[in-house]
Amino acid sequence: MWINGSREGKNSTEAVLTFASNTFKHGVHPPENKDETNKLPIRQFPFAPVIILPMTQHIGKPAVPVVREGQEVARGQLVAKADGYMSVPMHAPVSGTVRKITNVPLIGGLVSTGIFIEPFPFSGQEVLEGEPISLHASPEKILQGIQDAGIVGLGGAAFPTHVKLKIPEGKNCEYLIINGIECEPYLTTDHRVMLEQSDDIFIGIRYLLKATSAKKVLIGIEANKQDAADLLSSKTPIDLPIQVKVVPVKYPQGAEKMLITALTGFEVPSGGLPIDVGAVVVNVATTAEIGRLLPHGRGIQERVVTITGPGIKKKGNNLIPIGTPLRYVLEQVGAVENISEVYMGGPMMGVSASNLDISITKGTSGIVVFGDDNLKKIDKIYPCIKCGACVDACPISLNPSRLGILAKNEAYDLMAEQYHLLDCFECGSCSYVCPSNIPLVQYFRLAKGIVRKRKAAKPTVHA
Amino acid sequence: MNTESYWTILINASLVNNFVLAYFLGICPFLGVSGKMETASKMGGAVTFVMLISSVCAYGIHALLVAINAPFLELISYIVVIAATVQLVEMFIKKMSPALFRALGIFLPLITTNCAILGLALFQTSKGYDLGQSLIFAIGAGLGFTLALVLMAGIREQLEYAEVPDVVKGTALTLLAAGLLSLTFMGFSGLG
Amino acid sequence: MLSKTLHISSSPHINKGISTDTIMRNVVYALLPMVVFAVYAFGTNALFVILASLVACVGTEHLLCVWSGKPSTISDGSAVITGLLLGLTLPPIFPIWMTIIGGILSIALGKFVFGGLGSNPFNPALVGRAFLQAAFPVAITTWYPAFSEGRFTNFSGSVFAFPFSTPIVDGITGATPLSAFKFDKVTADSMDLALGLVSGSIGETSALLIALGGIYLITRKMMNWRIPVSILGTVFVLSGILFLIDPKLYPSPFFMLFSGGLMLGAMFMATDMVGSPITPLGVVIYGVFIGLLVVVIRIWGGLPEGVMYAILLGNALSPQIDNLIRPRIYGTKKTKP
Amino acid sequence: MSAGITKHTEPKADPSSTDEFIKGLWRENPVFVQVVGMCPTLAVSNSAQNALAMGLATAFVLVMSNILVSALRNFIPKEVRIASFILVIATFVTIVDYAIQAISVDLHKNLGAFIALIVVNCIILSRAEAFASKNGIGKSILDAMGMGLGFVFALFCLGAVREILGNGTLFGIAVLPESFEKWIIMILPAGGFFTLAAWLLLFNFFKLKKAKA
Amino acid sequence: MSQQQTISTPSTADTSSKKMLTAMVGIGVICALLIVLVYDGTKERIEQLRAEALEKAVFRVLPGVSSSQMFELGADGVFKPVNKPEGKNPIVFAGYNDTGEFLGVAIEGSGQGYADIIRILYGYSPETQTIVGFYVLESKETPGLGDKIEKVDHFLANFTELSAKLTADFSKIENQIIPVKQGAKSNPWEVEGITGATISSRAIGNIIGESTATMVPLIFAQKESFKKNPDQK
Amino acid sequence: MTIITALLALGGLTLLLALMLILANKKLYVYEDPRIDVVESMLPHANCGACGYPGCRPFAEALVKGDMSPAKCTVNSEDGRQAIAAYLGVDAGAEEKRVARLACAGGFNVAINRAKYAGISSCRGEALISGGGKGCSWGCLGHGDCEKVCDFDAITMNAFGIPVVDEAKCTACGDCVEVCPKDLFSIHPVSHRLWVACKSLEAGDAVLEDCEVGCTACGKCAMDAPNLISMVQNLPLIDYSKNHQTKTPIQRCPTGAIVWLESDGNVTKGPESKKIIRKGRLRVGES
Repeated sequence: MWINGSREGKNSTEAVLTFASNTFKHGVHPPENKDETNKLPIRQFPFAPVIILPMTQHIGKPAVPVVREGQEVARGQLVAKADGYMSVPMHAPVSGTVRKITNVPLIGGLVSTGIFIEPFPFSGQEVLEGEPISLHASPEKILQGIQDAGIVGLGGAAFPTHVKLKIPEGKNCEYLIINGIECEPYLTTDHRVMLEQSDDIFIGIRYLLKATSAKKVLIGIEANKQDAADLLSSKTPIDLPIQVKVVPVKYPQGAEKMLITALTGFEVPSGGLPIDVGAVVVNVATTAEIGRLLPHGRGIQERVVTITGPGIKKKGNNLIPIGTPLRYVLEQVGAVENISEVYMGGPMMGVSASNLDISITKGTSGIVVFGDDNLKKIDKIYPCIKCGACVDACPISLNPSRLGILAKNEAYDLMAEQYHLLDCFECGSCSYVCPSNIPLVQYFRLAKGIVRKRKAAKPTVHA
Repeated sequence: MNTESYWTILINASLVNNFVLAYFLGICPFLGVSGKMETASKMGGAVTFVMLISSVCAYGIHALLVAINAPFLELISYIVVIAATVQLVEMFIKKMSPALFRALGIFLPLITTNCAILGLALFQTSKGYDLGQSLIFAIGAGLGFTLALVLMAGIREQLEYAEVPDVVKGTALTLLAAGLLSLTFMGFSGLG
Repeated sequence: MLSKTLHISSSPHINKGISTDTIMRNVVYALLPMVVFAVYAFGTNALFVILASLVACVGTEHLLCVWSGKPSTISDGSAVITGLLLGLTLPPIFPIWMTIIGGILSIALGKFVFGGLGSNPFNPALVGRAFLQAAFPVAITTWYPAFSEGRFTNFSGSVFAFPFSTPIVDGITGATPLSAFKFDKVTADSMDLALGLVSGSIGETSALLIALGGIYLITRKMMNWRIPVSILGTVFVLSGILFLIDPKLYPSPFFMLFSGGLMLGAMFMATDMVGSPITPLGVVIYGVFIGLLVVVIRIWGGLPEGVMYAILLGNALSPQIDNLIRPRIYGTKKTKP
Repeated sequence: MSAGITKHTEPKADPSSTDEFIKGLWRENPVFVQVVGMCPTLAVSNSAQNALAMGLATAFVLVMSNILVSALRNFIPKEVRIASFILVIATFVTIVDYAIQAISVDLHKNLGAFIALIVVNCIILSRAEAFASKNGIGKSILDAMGMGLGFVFALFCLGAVREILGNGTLFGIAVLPESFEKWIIMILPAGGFFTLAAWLLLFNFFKLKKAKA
Repeated sequence: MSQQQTISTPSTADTSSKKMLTAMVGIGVICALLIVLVYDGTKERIEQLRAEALEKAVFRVLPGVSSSQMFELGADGVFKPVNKPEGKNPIVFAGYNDTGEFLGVAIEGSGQGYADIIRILYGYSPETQTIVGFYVLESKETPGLGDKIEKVDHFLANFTELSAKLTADFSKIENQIIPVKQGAKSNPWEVEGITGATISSRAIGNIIGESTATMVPLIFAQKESFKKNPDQK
Repeated sequence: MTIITALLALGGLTLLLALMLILANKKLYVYEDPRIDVVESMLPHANCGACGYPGCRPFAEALVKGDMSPAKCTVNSEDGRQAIAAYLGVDAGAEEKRVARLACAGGFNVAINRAKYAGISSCRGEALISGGGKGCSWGCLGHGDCEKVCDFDAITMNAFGIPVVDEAKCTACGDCVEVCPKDLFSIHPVSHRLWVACKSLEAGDAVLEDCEVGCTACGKCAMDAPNLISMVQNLPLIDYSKNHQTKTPIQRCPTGAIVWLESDGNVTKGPESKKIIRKGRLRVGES
């Protein structure tokens, strides 16, 4: 199923194509299921009858609406401003009328203020442009431009990109790593972006280089996207210090820390950031978005979303306006009658939607739908038999078996103190391999939340 | 009057006739302190240490009592002298090395009136060991005690998070595990 | 359309698809050839012993679940394995009533009291076996020669001894190669041992079939190959060294490998996931420890065979191993524990 | 946690003498309920005779030392309390040791060092400390007799089971048919652990049943 | 401090040292008196019982004996009659019949058994140069299994006439006594074991084998010195 | 002769021992107020922390020091408090009993579930998965984490999966407040009997779609008691600093979201509130 990367690489004649000597430790090989969509070009998606724009689409403070109910807005117009540094603004994805501003549900189960925009009947694709950011602008200016464009990590984390790109004082950025790994099964968003928006990617890299003053650019691509790697390395501008690196297929290679280890061999210290080893990782779609938006001073209004899974009739990669309701998306692509589970994101780390009234947000990298028939439900949970499969799978060498038992018994402090709970980034490898079907990741997410809460409220010791 | 080799004494005291699992000596601390691995190993160390002290004490007292022809005072002198000596050592450690005291000292009062200690003294006398043999015997017994305690602690730490039936919870569970451990130690029979 | 209820669950939403009962089922498959061979080698008596053990284990598991008001856990297959393994480690003419006691205790004492599957500190089958060994030392060391005449028609009086009464051994008994070596310094032919042409416990004689079963599980990734390899390797190397020192006093390493329950223990009992450490390095330490004990007990101990005790001691040690051997966490310095 | 709430509502009323006596037998049985004095309990309970002898020896020491401690309780300063108790106990243990030797050398051999180890049996020191040093002689005797008999009873329960199953006999008299296969494990150390565990399970079982009802 | 009056705080630092001293020493004296009383009272009977037990053992391993005398092996290799064992030297017992005739020597031996050290006593007759009796003094062998060494007839029969013949120059045993498995005895110096108690029975064979190898030549050489029964001087 | 040896030996031994103990007694004595032990023994040993101290002993120390009044231990019986006060010679103090209150009434007979949840059986676990399957984002998930965490058996889940607090048993320790992922619990003096049993920030039909007993933010209660109640974020906010011993606000509530909690544990709803007669579970997805 997974192509032996090294042999493939040697056959390739491209000069800059090299292989990572290392990959990261452990990891899993889930079935990829990418073949159904990775050949399909990106398709423009129509406007929904109503666009619901939640103010919390990123990590950090929600944006603050700057429009009133009843106001008319143009596509690309700023509708909400960032609330401080750890926040990004929102732009209207469509020209239309603001119908109401009220509470809307979010994928995570929380509720946030949302702007309801009813598109004009014949709203076009033209976008309101702002002040362009020149490639020769200062790093600060570029970062400000990135924030003003409302750009967040499009790989799924939705972390404000300008915050990530800000190199702390005293630190140097050696490597700019462009993440084109896309290790999640089913998803082909980044794959299509690399194939179809390579020029934007290179422009984006120029902005990023300027902003971070990195010495080298490494583009990490898994061996199952050889065509994208070939294309990018053949189109690499000669003046850029870019190296396209093809790495063996393995989950969760797309995770920042794993990717850094795979490409450079460095390990990001526990509790630290990539910049601690001189690296900054940016998703390839984010890079393309920077390259496309900044020269025109635009804000982000749409994103590429892979819609796939056994429950979808018209699978494909779609350029969907942000704020499009999930229900409308599924109706357009034709979901099967007995739709059962909908994940926003891939099947390994994506979130179950409990409600079809949520909207596509900046962080939605894919929608995977399962119907009743094709959902292989193993609902029988066995006790942990300490088989060690999770230990062999965990990319950060935790002991999920022990952690799971401790979590079940609510020994959260012990988990954090002795078993490095907080290093877990919930990649799901342990649950994926668990023969006893223990919801390990859910336990750990719960435990992490509680430990963080307790840490925050430390002073009072409570029996 | 005993010609057992040091090796035989060591293996016998630590494995074949483990103080806890075969002689049932020191069951109280075994049941009480084997809940956590860390305390168990510290307790083991402390017991071994006290065993060495009491072994020397017992050897001295025995010689003295033989000299003054008063064997009937053996038991009472053992218990009193050992208790007193351990107390003295405790104070000494407290003064000399607070770190060592924290690691060992808190267990010392617990150990003084422990049948493993007194048992050691009585056994070495009845077996007629000389000083060297007594010391080896003490080390072996201490090691055996530590081994049993630490193995038990490992098992119990795991069981802490198991869904043990209500009926079994508590001492019964520990005893069952101890029984199985005792069964396991039968494999060492005939060694030495 | 699209009004149907959604299902929500935590990520990841896909699973590798190997579940605990699949693993258990495959272990049973791997054990079946040995059962067949054992019945062929030792006759109907052996079949009765295996069946008794199987029924006792599965029945006890079911009844205890019912009694404690939990759903029955016999479907996970662990009780079947325990039953088969216990049966395979008993002598061919072991009384049925003792077998049943062993089976009941395997499940009740070895597993149930500690909270069921996954919590048992020791391998349940070996707990039962060790109890029987301590309770009925004579019966459990009364062997029956392999491939004897009339083994399919002759029902041993020992097997069908009246419950709680002393078994009366009729006919000939055989010595195992290990006891023959221990007490008379007679070693058996390695080839006979490998093929299982010797006397011994029901399922331990054919080293070849056991190895095949093990390899089947290893290739299906349902067994940790490091455990049998490290146990057998340690025994081979250690006894090899001893053999080189004095071939008269110490048996050949091949004899050590193929005789007694070593193969069965290393492949199917030491590999019990619950009782073995969880990390790759920990597992190797565990294996070496067991191998070491097997050699020590067999050569210097009082008993001819030490595999059972070695594995039980390995089980007892494995929490310690797990505690001490922890893989270095990604992004931490090596000095931290 | 919740159990603790009712803790201090114990009846403060003066318990009757019979209560003082009965509590040790059942409600506060030193072995089955308090789980103390395990070493001799397990070590010498491999036959009913040994168990009984050991139990009686312990009970004797318990009673005698309780009497002496109770009599001297106003004379002993607090600081040297424990040391004095140990002295008193060791004295009576020595006495018992010689007494048993004078009765039967074989019995003494069977009980081995465990006679001497009565000194460190937690029951005795704890009764001296918790009861005799605070109560009058009469009450102390009752308390000691109750506890002592409770200990004897527990030891006998263990010894009887172990001897019957392990040897087919009770007090050396065959109680099971000749053809009975002896469960050797019962007279081995492991059997001691298992038997005691089994008794505790029985106690727990009834306790839980009572709690549910 | 006024509030403290309400509770019975045991006075602490103010107890005088003198009171503590008198209390302790007083109790010590009481204890000493009690112990000595009992010791003196039981001493005679205990010694008598012990002697009886030992005599019984000696009589068992030396058939026909009715009185015995303890001998101690000095560092110089010479046996001397003693009444009480002193130090660490090996002890043997010479046995005499009613008429005071020397019949043989009871020798103590010990070695590792299955569970612990086994201590045995065996009788040696210099006359016939054979082992004539055997008795287990102390063993912790598994009851019902290892303790067959004290009970099984065919095993005990080994020791009615077990050859401990010396070489022609009487310097060492001609054929060391060795254990063999049940039913395999073919020489008079072999100890036939017990199936089912193999380890324990072999241990006995080995203990006797090792013990005889050192003791028998010494005893045989000094057999004359045992002949005089000091009791009948 | 033996008597003399014995007397000398044992006498010497005890003398030595006594000397040592005297020495130890003089050198190593540490004074601790003995009253702490006594007071601690008078406390309930619940170690619940409701008094603000990590356990009963630190509380006892504070009592002895006079930093605290015995009444702060609300778990203790009145007699117990008086006993401590009498022992320490201080005033027992008066502290109104406080209890935990739940701001949701949406049992599964009245509130819908949009999605079927599979995973660990705990509210906190379910809340992680898209906030849980419940239609109302604010509502009780009903796995009973609060029931499990309560050390005093004061919380029981009723027939419709909603926790009910036993006022008599509740010690206001705050464990349920901490454990509820939807923050539905809060600690209130028992006298706060006028109570809003809903936390939904939605208004109007959006509320009723998910739950029949939710607050629709109609504002009738605020109109009837304008000084006492104000509407904040689509919910009535009761100003408990005013006189709140009145049932007026509940009279016209159409859903029964604002209620009167009786001291016997019953809940009184206004006469105009919709009657709930359904006993069974609402089908998942139904509204």
